[in-house]
Amino acid sequence: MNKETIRTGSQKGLLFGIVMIFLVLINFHIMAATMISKVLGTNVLRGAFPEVRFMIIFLVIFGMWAGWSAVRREGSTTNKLFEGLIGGMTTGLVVALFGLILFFLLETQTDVRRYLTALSFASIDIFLLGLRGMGILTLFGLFTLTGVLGGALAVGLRSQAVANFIKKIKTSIRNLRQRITDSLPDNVKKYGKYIFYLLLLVLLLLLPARWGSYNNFVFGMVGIYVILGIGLNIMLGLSGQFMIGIAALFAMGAYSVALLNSPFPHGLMWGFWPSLAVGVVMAVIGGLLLGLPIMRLRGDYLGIVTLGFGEIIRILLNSDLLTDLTGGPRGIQNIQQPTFLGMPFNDVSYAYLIIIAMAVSIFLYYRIENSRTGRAWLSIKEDALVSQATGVDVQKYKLLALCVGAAFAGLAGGIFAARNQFTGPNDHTLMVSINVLSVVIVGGINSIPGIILGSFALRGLPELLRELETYRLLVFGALLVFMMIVRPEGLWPASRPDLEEKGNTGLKEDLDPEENEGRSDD
Amino acid sequence: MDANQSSPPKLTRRNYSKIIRPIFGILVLGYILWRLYLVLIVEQAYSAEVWVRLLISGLIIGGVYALIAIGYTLVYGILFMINFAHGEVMMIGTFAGYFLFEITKGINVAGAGNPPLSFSDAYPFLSVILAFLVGMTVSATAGYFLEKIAYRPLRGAPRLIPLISAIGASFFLQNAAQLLFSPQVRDYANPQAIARGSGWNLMINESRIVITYTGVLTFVLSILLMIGLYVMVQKTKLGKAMRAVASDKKTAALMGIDVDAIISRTFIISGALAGAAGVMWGLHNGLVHFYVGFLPGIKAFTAAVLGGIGNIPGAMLGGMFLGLVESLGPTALGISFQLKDVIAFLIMIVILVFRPSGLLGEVLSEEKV
Amino acid sequence: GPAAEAPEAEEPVGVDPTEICENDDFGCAVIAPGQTIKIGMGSPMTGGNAAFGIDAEQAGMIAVADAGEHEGFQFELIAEDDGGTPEGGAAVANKFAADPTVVGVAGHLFSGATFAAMPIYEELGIPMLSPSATNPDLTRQGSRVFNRVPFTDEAQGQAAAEYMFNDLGFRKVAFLHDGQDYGKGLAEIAAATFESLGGEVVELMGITPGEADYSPVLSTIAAQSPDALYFGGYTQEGVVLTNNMPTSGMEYVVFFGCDGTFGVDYLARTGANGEGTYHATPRTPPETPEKDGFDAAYQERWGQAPGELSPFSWNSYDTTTMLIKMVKEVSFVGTDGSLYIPRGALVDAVRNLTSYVGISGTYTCFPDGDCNIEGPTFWIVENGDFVAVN
Amino acid sequence: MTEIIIEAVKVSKYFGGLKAVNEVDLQIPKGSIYSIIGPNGAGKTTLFNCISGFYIPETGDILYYGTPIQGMPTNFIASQGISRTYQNVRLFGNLTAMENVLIGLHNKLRSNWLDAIMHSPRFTRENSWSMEEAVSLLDFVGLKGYGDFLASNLPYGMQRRLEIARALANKPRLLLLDEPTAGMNIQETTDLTHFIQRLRDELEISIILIEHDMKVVMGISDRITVLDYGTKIAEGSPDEIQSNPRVIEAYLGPGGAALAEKYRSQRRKNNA
Amino acid sequence: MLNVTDLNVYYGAIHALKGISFNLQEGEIVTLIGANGAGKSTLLNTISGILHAKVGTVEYLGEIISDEPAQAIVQKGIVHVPEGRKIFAKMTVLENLEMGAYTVNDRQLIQDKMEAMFERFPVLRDRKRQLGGTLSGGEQQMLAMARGLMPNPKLLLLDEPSMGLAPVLVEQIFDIIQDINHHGTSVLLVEQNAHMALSIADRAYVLETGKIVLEGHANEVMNNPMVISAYLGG
Ligand SMILES: Nc1ncnc2c1ncn2[C@@H]1O[C@H](COP(=O)(O)OP(=O)(O)OP(=O)(O)O)[C@@H](O)[C@H]1O
Ligand SMILES: Nc1ncnc2c1ncn2[C@@H]1O[C@H](COP(=O)(O)OP(=O)(O)OP(=O)(O)O)[C@@H](O)[C@H]1O
Ligand SMILES: [Mg+2]
Ligand SMILES: [Mg+2]
Repeated sequence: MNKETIRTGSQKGLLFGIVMIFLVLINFHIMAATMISKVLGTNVLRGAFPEVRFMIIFLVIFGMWAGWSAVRREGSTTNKLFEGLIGGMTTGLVVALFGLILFFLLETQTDVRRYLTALSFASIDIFLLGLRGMGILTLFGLFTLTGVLGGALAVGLRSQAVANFIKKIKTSIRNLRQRITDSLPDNVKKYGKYIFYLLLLVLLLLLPARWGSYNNFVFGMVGIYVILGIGLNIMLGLSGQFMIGIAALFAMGAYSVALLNSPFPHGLMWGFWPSLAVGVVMAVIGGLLLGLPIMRLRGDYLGIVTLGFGEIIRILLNSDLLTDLTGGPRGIQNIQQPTFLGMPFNDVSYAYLIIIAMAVSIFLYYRIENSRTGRAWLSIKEDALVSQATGVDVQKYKLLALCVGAAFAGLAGGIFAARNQFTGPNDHTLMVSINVLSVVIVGGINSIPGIILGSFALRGLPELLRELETYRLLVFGALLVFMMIVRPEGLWPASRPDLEEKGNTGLKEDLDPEENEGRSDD
Repeated sequence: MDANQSSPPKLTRRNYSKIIRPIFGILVLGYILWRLYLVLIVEQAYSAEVWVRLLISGLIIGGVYALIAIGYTLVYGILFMINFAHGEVMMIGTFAGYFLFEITKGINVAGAGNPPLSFSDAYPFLSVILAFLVGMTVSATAGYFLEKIAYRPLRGAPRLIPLISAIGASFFLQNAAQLLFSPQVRDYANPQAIARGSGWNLMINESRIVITYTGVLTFVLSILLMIGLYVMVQKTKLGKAMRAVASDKKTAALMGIDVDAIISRTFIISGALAGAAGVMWGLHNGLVHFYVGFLPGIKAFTAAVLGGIGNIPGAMLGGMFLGLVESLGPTALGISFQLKDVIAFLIMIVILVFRPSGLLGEVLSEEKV
Repeated sequence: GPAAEAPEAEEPVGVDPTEICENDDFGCAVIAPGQTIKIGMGSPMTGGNAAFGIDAEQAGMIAVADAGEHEGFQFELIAEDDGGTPEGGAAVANKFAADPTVVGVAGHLFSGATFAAMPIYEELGIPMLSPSATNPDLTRQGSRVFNRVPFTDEAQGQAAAEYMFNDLGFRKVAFLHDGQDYGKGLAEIAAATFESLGGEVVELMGITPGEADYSPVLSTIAAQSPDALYFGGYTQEGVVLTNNMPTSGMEYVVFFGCDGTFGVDYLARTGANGEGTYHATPRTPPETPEKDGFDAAYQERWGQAPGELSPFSWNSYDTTTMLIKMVKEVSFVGTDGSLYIPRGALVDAVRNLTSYVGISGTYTCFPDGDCNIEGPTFWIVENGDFVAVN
Repeated sequence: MTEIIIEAVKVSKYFGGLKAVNEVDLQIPKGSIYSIIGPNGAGKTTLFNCISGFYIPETGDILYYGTPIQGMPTNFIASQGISRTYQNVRLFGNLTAMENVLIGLHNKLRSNWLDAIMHSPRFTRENSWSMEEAVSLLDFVGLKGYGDFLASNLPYGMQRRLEIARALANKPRLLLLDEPTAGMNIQETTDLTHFIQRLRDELEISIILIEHDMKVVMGISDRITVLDYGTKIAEGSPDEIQSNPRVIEAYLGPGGAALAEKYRSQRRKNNA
Repeated sequence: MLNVTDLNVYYGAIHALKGISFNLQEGEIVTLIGANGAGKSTLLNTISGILHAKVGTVEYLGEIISDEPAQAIVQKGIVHVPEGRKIFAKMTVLENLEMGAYTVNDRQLIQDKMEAMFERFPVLRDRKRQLGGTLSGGEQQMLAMARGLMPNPKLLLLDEPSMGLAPVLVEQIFDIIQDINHHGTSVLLVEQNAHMALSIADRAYVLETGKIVLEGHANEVMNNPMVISAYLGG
């Protein structure tokens, strides 16, 4: 036991103690105990409190975690146990002091919920394990004990033996995989990629019909964000234009479909497909109008202008000025459903529609990215000045990127509006733009698998987190920070393509520019 | 020599922005001038006192925007990142000040007045100072930990990565505040002496114009803080070290500057400014709730960019400008107040179209190659 | 309906559900023993409008607690966050639709979310009873499941304009709204009525919601020296407007609010500035023992007074309670011991609700789904309290 | 003599009060290697920037095949066959070497995004042609096998050569090289010198070279111009320049070999 | 004075320094030469604490400094003038010099030092209020040297100080290096201009792909046939 031991132990303990206090102040201990109780098969009604034993399980886990993290990598086993002990004890001390305050509140029946809403007497009582004064001591003891346990666990799991064991398992898994690939027939190996795509396709065809409307809805939301993400990626990832106003282009697609295919305000009723086409065109026009004046802007200046553009569009859609056209805050209702071969759409058909739209978007994206146009965009992103001096018409290509990206946003918007049968200004707020931006970056810029993963993470995760009720966005925010710290390059980072092989046909031995002059300029 | 080689260059080449920019500028400016002409000269709908009132509220809100904007600009200048959670740091300061006033309101001072006065009524000056100290300290601490937890691990990552981390932090802080203090809207318990709405009366055209104490406090204090900060950044060793870190972290470290410490201090200062802005907000407007930082945050960010992001006087100018446009714009142009943000954003876009790096930003027309 | 009598048959064996459920348009929701009867609620619980959603949930929880057990089954309120947006509304509706034990929805709170959610419930026969969605178009969709208890804009707006013109004698009034569907509809109808009565509408304007200082707009309006300022919107903006008026040259102008600005929160936060302002509530005077009971229970359980978070605490309690009451009426215990709730019958029962006395008003649902078309009661603030004036 | 490919007539460029380039006249014969030397800050790079269109000169004309091109956008000037490299290497760092060269080929291709989506015959043809072309360019500058490396991961010397490959992809008639040997050792410098000569001899590209390494300059230049404080102080063949007293005073100094000898003798003295 | 043992440095997977050992005595000029990418800058960066070695130690005046952060190493008297000048572009010449003296707290000392620098580099005096970024390459190199000399270093690490400079300036720079050395500062010099570097150095090391392949007195190294063919162009 040395100074370092005490220092790390108490620092970590303090940290965990403070976190615990925070969790109690937002009533998260109740939530956690509820979750544990649900996992263990005892249902807890909304708004009711879980049994104390589940609370204890939560505290034990937390205390062990505190102990675990107080253990440093260096030092002897006893030292490590000490670190766990000190970590747990410090946590216990902090929590006990806090418990004392809570106990005081409980005893004097002081209601502080005007300031700290979560601190109801019931919640305090549960935290003190229903033991009132004794609860404080119990908490301290519990954390001290679990701190040592956590320390012991850390010692055990980080030991050489365990490391070897994990290594062995990893190798055997690798071997197994190797053996399986080896045993596969050659043509399976050769077409493995295609088999995978085929399976994916079958899965995508089967799932929507099977898994119910809620999953279809969530999946569709994810798909719409994939399309939006691809659109934004063309502007941001490929051509390097910091766009925070994609919601406006999204809105143009949505409102076009809404206006052209609903009874309000003109009863145009064009049908879904022509309206969708108009929506895409309108979004492109929007992108063009936005792009023309602001071509010279760069970086965050571009960002704030596009943000402004997004806000202007949203405010206008919502304003008294355009109420007759857009329904103002009321939005546009009763958007007609598309029909396909005379059959009206249901949730399954929408899922298919979105899958197809997604597939088309991905296809288009790949085609454009791996072309002269795509490379011109990338060079603009890297260094616009040099790009232009290398011969790229920077302004033209930037505009093109905005327009192509806008087309995707318009497509997403059109489908979105029709699927909800309603669209209003609240669907097109700044948060939408920010979400799309996050999708692209969390997933991995310029990476389609990344964008798909990002959409699942950003649109699917909050739905999964519904179990957490009001803690949903709190946890989501923390996860967002965590994801960026753990994988700053995105969930599935992009890599540059290998091209040298493609050009290595071995036909040409030396450079002869004149020979190809005629072929290139036609 | 083939024909292509010796043919002289063709000289017609269009430059879109060269054509579009003036058209766009003339359209927007023309519209604005025409509206101004209608409202100010043709209709003459408003008399002097209206303009004075608008000017006053514009200056006050502009001061607050400017103060928050400086926080954005400081951080941006050093890390080139948009600290999206800055508005939430301000929110935390607002809450800190709120609790301080609740406490000082709750303490009765023996022997002062009958019925006994509360501490904050008995010593308004002291409790306001305390509120600012507490608000600034708490926000500064929040800024410090925000950097340490959410941004420091991302040092060196591409610029957009910390932005997302900041968005995550912003969600977290907002929701944490909501869960801690409930989504309820509360008001600052101002000391009696500077109750909201009370102030000096000024008569113009026989109508009373109130120059509120809180407004004056807000305006004067924000100007003082800004000047202080500017002097600090330009003249002190810390300020110069901050600029050195801003321009090149590695080289700064080679000079013996502790880069991490400087960045931490930057966040502390920017947090303290946001905290001050938060307490001003509470004192002048009252409103305290978990979402209170969001709108001013976006506005201040806009102001910072408008002024030329990374540039401190630019942030001040941008904030004041935005405050004044928001307050005077709709009336001067005779447009609905619902569209005041449209006016503000439009004017901002026009300015940026013609000055692509903000009002006071570095002119990058000819970049060194 | 025929199912309504079912619970009265108190045989321990229960009723054979086959016939009733087969004849029901939407079939039956079956609650197995040990499961709860779930009432859904969709409301913004995060983001800028979170206060509305949290308040609705808290009030709904009290309602569920008050409901007690029914045939050995418990009620449970499942409040989900829809962010107030259409996108969120559809997500929540789909979530509820996937859970066969959700039998009714006390919501959604915001009109946009309600619009997007409605078709989904329509298909499954889940009745909705919104405490606050006021968009007039909602009840013009011909929906079988959608009902609501708040005023329609017509009911309140016209009455307010008439009251201002006839009873208070105002001739020049400025109308402001918060640019959201509730306030905007209200202010527009009030303004139109006021004009048709012969009054002068000096201004009809939207403001940006959520701001902390409205003195610029007030100063501008003050220049036209109106008698009163009518505001359609919620407490949040109402309070800021009221507090800004004295310093914006409107110290002699009357603030006339609506049911969105009525509540203790307004009183607490405007203080002296709030004196002499007008507000509105539904017809029934709110001072009933039931209301006092609710207020006490709410304060006790949540440490806050109802109305502090949003003006819809009471409406939310009422809608949840009404749904529970209807469920109790139409449900029956089947031969297998499960609770059966014929969905179609429940939908109809809610639609046929008559003279239900809640704590926020007396409700009768009309064929289009509007359950509150009686005129409002107006209140003036005197000595820090609301006093009814009609 | 031969045709003049590019000509500067009284070109001036100011930065605020500073006359970075001051009424400079220049005539570059087609097919020559022409060097510009001068002390740091003399305005050499600025002159390059004027020629390649980054800066618009305040006064004077830049005539390319007799036609003024000043004020034209840089991509247009590039499309006319003027390529350049940069003093501080400016590659597209996060793209591969191949991609860098392919972007250099931009002007030589015509297929647009629609072609790319539909994989039209034009696209397929151009695509395979450009790949081959890029590979052979990489080969030409000695980067064979490095095509799929990220440009920023290449060593400095290779980055310089990649920059030249990118410039060559444009099939320039005029190539502007700004201190191409900076940061290279003698061996590498010698290689590059040969390479530059090859460019001229094999591809008939005219070259303007900014360089501080006198060995390179004197070895391969046909003519040399010396700038000082933005003005031209001398022009002539390498021999004329080397013996020009003004140039020696302003720029050359006593010469590397002499200097090294000076130091060595000093040290011997110290050690003694 | 400086003792480097078995230094191994990685950039991700790239093994940039593969076991470098060398030393530098007080008062010496030691030069490192080597091709592009040999790892010279990496070595200097590791000594000055910008990079940290995976294996190996740097010992300075008997104290192991390889785990210290850069700012702490400056305090100990090692100053690194990095490759490519790295002037603070938006700060004036004066402020750049002040930053150089960041570790010095005595105002008077800074003032004197600054005066001394203006004596040595008169160009800088003329431009003291100009922004660093607008100086020409040569002026920037002077400024970088002056900035490095501000805290009176005991050991100066110079990374290619003559890069991109006009021949006259190269001469000046080497004069200055010698002069500094005469005033008691030890110098570790990285140069492409091997001729010059070897002519002022006491000892030299030759680096190739992360390893030291040759070491010895400057004269010996200069006469080594391998060096002559690769670096001196003989
Ligand atoms: N964008 C700019 N803004 C202001 N001054 C500039 C700019 N670009 C160059 N200068 C100034 O113009 C002068 C000439 O610069 P230039 O870069 O052309 O010199 P150079 O001859 O290339 O020198 P070196 O050999 O050091 O590269 C210098 O004094 C420089 O500071
Ligand atoms: N940041 C980096 N990331 C990855 N690899 C790097 C990085 N910096 C340098 N390298 C690699 O490390 C090796 C040594 O580089 P270093 O810069 O030390 O060489 P050097 O000897 O200084 O060369 P030069 O003469 O070009 O300055 C090279 O192969 C280089 O590509
Ligand atoms: Mg130059
Ligand atoms: Mg180097």
